Amino acid sequence: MTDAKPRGNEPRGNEPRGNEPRGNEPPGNELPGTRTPGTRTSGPTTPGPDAPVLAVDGLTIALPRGGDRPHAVEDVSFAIHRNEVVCLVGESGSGKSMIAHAILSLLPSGVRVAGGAVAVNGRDVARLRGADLRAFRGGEAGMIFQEPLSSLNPLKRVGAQVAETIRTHQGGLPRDAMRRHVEGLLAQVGLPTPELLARSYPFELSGGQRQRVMIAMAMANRPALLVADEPTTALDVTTQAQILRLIDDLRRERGMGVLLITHDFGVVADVADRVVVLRGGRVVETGSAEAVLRRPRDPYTRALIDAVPRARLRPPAPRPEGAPVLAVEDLRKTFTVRQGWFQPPRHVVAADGLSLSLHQGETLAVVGESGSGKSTLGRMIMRLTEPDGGAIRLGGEDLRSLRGEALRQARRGLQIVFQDPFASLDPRQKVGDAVARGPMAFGTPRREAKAAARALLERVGLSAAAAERYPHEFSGGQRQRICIARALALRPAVLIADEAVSALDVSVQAQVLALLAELRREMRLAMIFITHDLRIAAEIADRVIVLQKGRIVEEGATREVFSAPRQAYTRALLDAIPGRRFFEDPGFTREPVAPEVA
Amino acid sequence: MRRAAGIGLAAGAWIVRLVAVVLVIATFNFALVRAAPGDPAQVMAGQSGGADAKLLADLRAEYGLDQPYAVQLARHLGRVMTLDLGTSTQQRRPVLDLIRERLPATLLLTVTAFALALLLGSTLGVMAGLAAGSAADTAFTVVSLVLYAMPVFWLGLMLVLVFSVWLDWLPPFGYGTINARLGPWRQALDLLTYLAMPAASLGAIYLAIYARLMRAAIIEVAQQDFVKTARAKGLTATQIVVGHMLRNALVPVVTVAGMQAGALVGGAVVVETVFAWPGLGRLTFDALLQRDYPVMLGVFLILSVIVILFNLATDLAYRLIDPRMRARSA
Amino acid sequence: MDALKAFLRHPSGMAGLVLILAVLAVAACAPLLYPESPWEMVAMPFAPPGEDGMWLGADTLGRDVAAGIAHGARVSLLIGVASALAALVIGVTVGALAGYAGGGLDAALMRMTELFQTIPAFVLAILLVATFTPSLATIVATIGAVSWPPLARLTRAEFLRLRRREFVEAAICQGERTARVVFGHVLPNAVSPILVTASLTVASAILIESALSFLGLGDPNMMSWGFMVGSARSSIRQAWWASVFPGLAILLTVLAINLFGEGLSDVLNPRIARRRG
Amino acid sequence: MDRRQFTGGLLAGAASLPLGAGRAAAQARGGTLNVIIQPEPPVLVTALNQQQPTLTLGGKIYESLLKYAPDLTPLPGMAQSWEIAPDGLTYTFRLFPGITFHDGTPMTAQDVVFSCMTLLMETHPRARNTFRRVAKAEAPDPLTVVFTLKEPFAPFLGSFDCTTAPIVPKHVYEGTDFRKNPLNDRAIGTGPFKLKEWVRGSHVHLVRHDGYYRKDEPHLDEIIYRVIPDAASRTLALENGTVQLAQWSDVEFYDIARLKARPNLAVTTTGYEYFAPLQWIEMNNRVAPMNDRRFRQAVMHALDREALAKRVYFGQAKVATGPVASRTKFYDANVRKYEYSLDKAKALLDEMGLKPGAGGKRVEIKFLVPPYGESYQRSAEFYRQSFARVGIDLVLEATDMAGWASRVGNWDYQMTMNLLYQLGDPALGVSRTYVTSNIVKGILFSNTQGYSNPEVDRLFDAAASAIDEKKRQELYTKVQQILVEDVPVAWTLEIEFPIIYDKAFKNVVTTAIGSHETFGAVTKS
Repeated sequence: MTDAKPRGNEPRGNEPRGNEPRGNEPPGNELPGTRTPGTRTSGPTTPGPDAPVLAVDGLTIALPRGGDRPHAVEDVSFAIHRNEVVCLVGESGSGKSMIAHAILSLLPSGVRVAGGAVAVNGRDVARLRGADLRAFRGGEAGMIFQEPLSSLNPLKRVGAQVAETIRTHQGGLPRDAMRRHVEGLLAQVGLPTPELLARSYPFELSGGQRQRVMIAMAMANRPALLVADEPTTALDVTTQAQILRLIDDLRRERGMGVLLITHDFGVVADVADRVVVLRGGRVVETGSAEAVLRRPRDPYTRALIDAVPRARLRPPAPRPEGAPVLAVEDLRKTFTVRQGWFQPPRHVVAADGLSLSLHQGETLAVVGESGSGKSTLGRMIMRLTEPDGGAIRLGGEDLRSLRGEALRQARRGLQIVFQDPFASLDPRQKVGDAVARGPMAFGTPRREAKAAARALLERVGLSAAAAERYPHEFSGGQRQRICIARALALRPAVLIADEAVSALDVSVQAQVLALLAELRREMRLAMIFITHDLRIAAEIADRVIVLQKGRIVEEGATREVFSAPRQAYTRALLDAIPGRRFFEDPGFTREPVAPEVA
Repeated sequence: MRRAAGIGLAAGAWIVRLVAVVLVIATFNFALVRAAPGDPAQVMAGQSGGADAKLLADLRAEYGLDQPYAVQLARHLGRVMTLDLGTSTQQRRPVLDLIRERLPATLLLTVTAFALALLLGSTLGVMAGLAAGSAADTAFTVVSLVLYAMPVFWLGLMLVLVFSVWLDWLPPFGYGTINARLGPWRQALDLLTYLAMPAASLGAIYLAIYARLMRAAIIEVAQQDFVKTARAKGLTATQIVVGHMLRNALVPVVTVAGMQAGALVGGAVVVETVFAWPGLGRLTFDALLQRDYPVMLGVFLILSVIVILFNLATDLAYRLIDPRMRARSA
Repeated sequence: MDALKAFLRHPSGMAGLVLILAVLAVAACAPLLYPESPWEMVAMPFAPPGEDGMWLGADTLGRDVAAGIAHGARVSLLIGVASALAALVIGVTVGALAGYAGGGLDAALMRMTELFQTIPAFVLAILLVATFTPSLATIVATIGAVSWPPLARLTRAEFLRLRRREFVEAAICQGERTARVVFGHVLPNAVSPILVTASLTVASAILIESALSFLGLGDPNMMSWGFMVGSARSSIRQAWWASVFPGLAILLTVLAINLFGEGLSDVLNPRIARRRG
Repeated sequence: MDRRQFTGGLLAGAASLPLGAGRAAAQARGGTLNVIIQPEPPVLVTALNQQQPTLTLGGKIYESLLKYAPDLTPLPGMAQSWEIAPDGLTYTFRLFPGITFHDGTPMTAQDVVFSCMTLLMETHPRARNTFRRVAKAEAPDPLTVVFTLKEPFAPFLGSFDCTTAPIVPKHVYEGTDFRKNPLNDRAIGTGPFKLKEWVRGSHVHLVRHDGYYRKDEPHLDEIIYRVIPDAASRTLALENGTVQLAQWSDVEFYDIARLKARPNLAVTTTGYEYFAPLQWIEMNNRVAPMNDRRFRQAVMHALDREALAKRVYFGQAKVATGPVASRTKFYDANVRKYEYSLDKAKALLDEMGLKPGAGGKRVEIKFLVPPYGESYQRSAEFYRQSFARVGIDLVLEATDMAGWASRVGNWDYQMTMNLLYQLGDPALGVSRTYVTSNIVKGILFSNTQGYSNPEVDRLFDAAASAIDEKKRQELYTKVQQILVEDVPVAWTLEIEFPIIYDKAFKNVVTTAIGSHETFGAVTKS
């Protein structure tokens, strides 16, 4: 309600339901100067002293006929050994998730393995049938998914769901023994009060707790292989760090092989022993994490790594003089959730006395985890959500006191770009109209507005011809450019970008960020950049506000906040940035692969 | 403790809602019925085969029809709250008694039809959903579409035509063989032969609805992540269907079942007419033709209460199925 | 255009469309096929199909069942469409007001809608028609009055959903006027599910009308299918054809509209699960 | 026939009847009779409600002083004999001894006086029309009742059938609110059968009254009245033997032929002589063009009543000639005949200046269809098609019972149809429809069409108070001729309702009230 988390399903759009149109967006089509990558960049994985836990050899997965490409992945080979974490990295549509599903023989109907083989502990998975297959799934190989909420049966207590896994593979246990066993497992994955948690339903747990339950379930039968499909994408950054650490700990403890699917090179940097980079269903590069991250051989890999936002901290620009364009004073907002006729309503504080000011040409990042109230702040400034108290002064005028036509007039000065590029454009409106509509609402003649719209579309990197097309003909990144054009058509003084790049692939993200930076300079825009991703905040903002539960915990110049955070919470957030140490410290190396546990 | 308190609060909310709805409906019914052309005293007198002014005046005084509407309404609401639904102008008996006599038949019919439709429909829907795309599934879809488009009264007539007129297997009307001296089992069986066709014709359309819903729900649930999780855990197909999919698929079915309660009760009026089933539906229709105001008001009220109770039942079922609902209140 | 193409490829939807066109053709041609009034007693009472020139037989007064079905098609379709339109107007108005205005108005309108859903619709229809005496106008108004709640709820849900959609908020932020936001962005995007539900409402309106006529609550001057079944019902042993064929006509028409509506639904909004209430 | 002879003949008849019944009893005793009852009666107390089903069922429970043979001559009921004083003012009835109510209390002359003069005066309009003419009623001893009239009223002796004057227990009703008396549910009468159980919506179970005053009666053990609202189901029930008796409109007319063909069923149209239901099209005489006699005559000509009888009533009706039914006393067929002739109808309409307009339409008239079942609906449809041929467009208006009663009672209609009972004597069942004094707003079954003719009023008055039968016949012939010329209503058919019963049962139809009779004499072989 209060804060939109980056929607997990956006970067995921790719996989098993591979026929969703947006999932098949040609990868990296906005990446300048890409060229067709070479085929296999490395041969089959080097055989270790012992047989690999997982051996994927020449795997080709065919998509149902009528899709935009015949194969989800082609000729993919890699191997995982005991006690090794291999990261499979790629953007939307790279086919990485299909591989994960193929390993457990969980491909959606219509999608099939067309060539190659997957062997786990030397056994060909494709040959497994019936009881053997079931014994393998959840026994030899465990799997966890991106969305822990939807991956758990919402109507069953989590304890029962864990117990079921044990019963299936190890046979029934006496009631008490089973309960203790389950509670022990839940304790192992770091859940507090396991006896209480076992009796809870998934909806009663937090996102991180749910993912821990999923891990407990996957680990219940001591599998040799754990397949984790984007396990942290839907989680907050601090939770993500914890879950990754947990997986790593368990791996070390049990010596299992881990296949981790991710789109985030930060995650790769934190946990991977070896990396497999996928693009459009083909492996473009494999190697040790150190080698791939530090010395990528493939230009695509390099582009991806370069695109990872990192705190390239610029010296702070001098604080502009004069009156701020926008001043927010003591904004307050409490959401009241009515729970029923007789239960006391629940109160959620989204803004507890927020104040900020913004000068022309300045960019302010508002960061926080989900529920911190950052999106509500943006919406309140836009007057999309009515604050309970406080003032919003735009050019000296209090927006809160405006109504009707006066408010409408005031809106020109203030525009917003939303997170979801697919929901932000009216599917029935031509792109040119979407851009021109604003000026026309303020009296610009149609012809003039349309011409301006075409020019703007060109400016944001689209062709003028785009004006006559409908939104569904564009990719996510292109749509976000259209949204930016639309917001700028009114020549606002202030632009609010609400998680504007969170739903995009990294490479696209980098381009859109670059565009925003350019436009800001060009139009001397004041910008509020709302994001959950501290790396992005560091990259674009002059100043940062850190929000927690509707309060500002820390505020200051980006460089200062990042290099010398004063608050513990800020520090925790910074520490949790995946791959931070790796990317910021060129000399940093991950500890070597731990010796195998006997 | 907390759960018990929650259920108590939920029950309280339901009672408040029931009372509110009853009051509003009572007022609404009252206004509507009084808006009708036709003087109930006239009908009562007219049906006596002759009438004169004295009889009319007597009847009006007797039933309070000579009072101002406001007074009549106030009296009506006051009585409704004390469960006094007045006296039938036609049958000269307390409306509550009339309703009590007819209620069991209607409940038997509607509950049987409802249960039959829900159980059979869900079962068929699960089977079709699991076999989606097969020939059997296609046949199922066609049959359920036809059933869904079938006018209830016509289906009833066709059943009578086939099973009573042509085959002579089932009695075409009635509510048990009268005066047959049978043991309890035989008697139940006897009643069943009378119940079969009315329940079938009333239930058919809902069977189709629930089956189609269930089929869609199963197909949808089958695509959900937790089913994938269950497969990844190594569960058998049966374990997955029974242990994970069924309950989740029931949620939309139960939701719709609750919304259908009103239609079910409405359908009962028609079915009871076709099969001479001595329930509230027939009572409604007869009372309507005779403008028996107290009976009409009473029956409409009770039918609405039945609908609310059906809603309550589905709400409870919903809570039973879905713990997320339990956490909230009504 | 895409939707049209997709619909043309939708087998059951097309089957429905073809059936609907057939019924429409029969309705349009009724005065040509059977220039005499369908009430005219042209044959022996209970003439069986094929005899006396009655290919679907004659009813208790010797009226041609086929002529009745042909003329009844006009009545059923007229009432079905008119009632659905009435329901549409009420439902969309209520739903749009509630969904866009929100707050107290929304709460009040929704309580009212719930109330209408609590009263058994068909019983309410009987009550209304009987109260205001059956005629074309009262029947249409009544069916409209009992059929609008689902449309209102749907419209409200769509408006609520769309009002929170970013593109609508963007339009507001761009300074577009409320009327333009509602009619330019919200309504057009809510149209397809509403259209689908409205088309299914036509089917249910035909069913309600036929049930009312069956119970003798139809307009006595209009030959409708429900009336034919109702009037032939007691003579079902003499003349099964007089109740079987009109009922079949109802079944086929309703089936056709349902097929068409679902086809439309599949094509226009695959997102909406086929849940009907 | 001289009056003394008249009474004497009756006495002779009275003496013979119990004997005949006694012989029948010797043949068979016991058995169950299942009867259709439709619609379900609201109460069983015939004194409180006089709808047909109430009378059919209540007739077994409540008895009166007399019965009437099919030719409407009185027979002994609970009165074994009676005398009429020569001045026609004093009627003396002697009751059978040993009559008891179902609760065991003896029935006495006091109960008769209370029933007729107190309770029925309050609750029974038809009885009120008779007993309001009584100056005083006395019970000189427990077995004698004496009524003294204010002025002579010839049909007085015709008012003692169990539907008009049912005798109720004084000790139950005296001083109470009759309609709300809790014992109404018990239905305490003196008839041969008493109420055992009433399962609403399903059936009414009657069993023999052991204290019945007629030796050996009743013969049957029990009668079960079954509520079967669906017409097809009712026919089926007769065919498969679930029920053994049906009456009035229980069975649709087109089913009767099929039932006649069944060897085990008897179908008769006797037993309706007392009611002799007569159907007509009622035209509001106040409204143009129906205020013109020529229009009403045209309606008579435009209607093919033979075809109506055949198509809608499947032969169970006969064309009516005028206001008095052929089975009622003082009927005279010698009146103007209206044959089916579209030309004559058109000529009459032309003559009154009602010329055909576009599409041949002369006038549009709203026809209020009585909501009393299929045959009314079908008749209305038949009228509409018939009248259309002469340019009269009927627009049918549907309504419910209340709407119909209220609109007809308040003269708010153009055209409708009606079916009235003759009640054995024109003074009871006919004059009410035509005399000016009975134009009473708000009252159904009065002179609702608003016909007024002083000559007709005078003739009806004279005939009601005349004592001499011949004189009465003369007066009624005259009035019939005038009325048929004026056509205040368009008489269509005398409906011949059937009584259909299983031949295993004997003595089912013995009197002019047919299935309303007490059934004490019915036996099962």
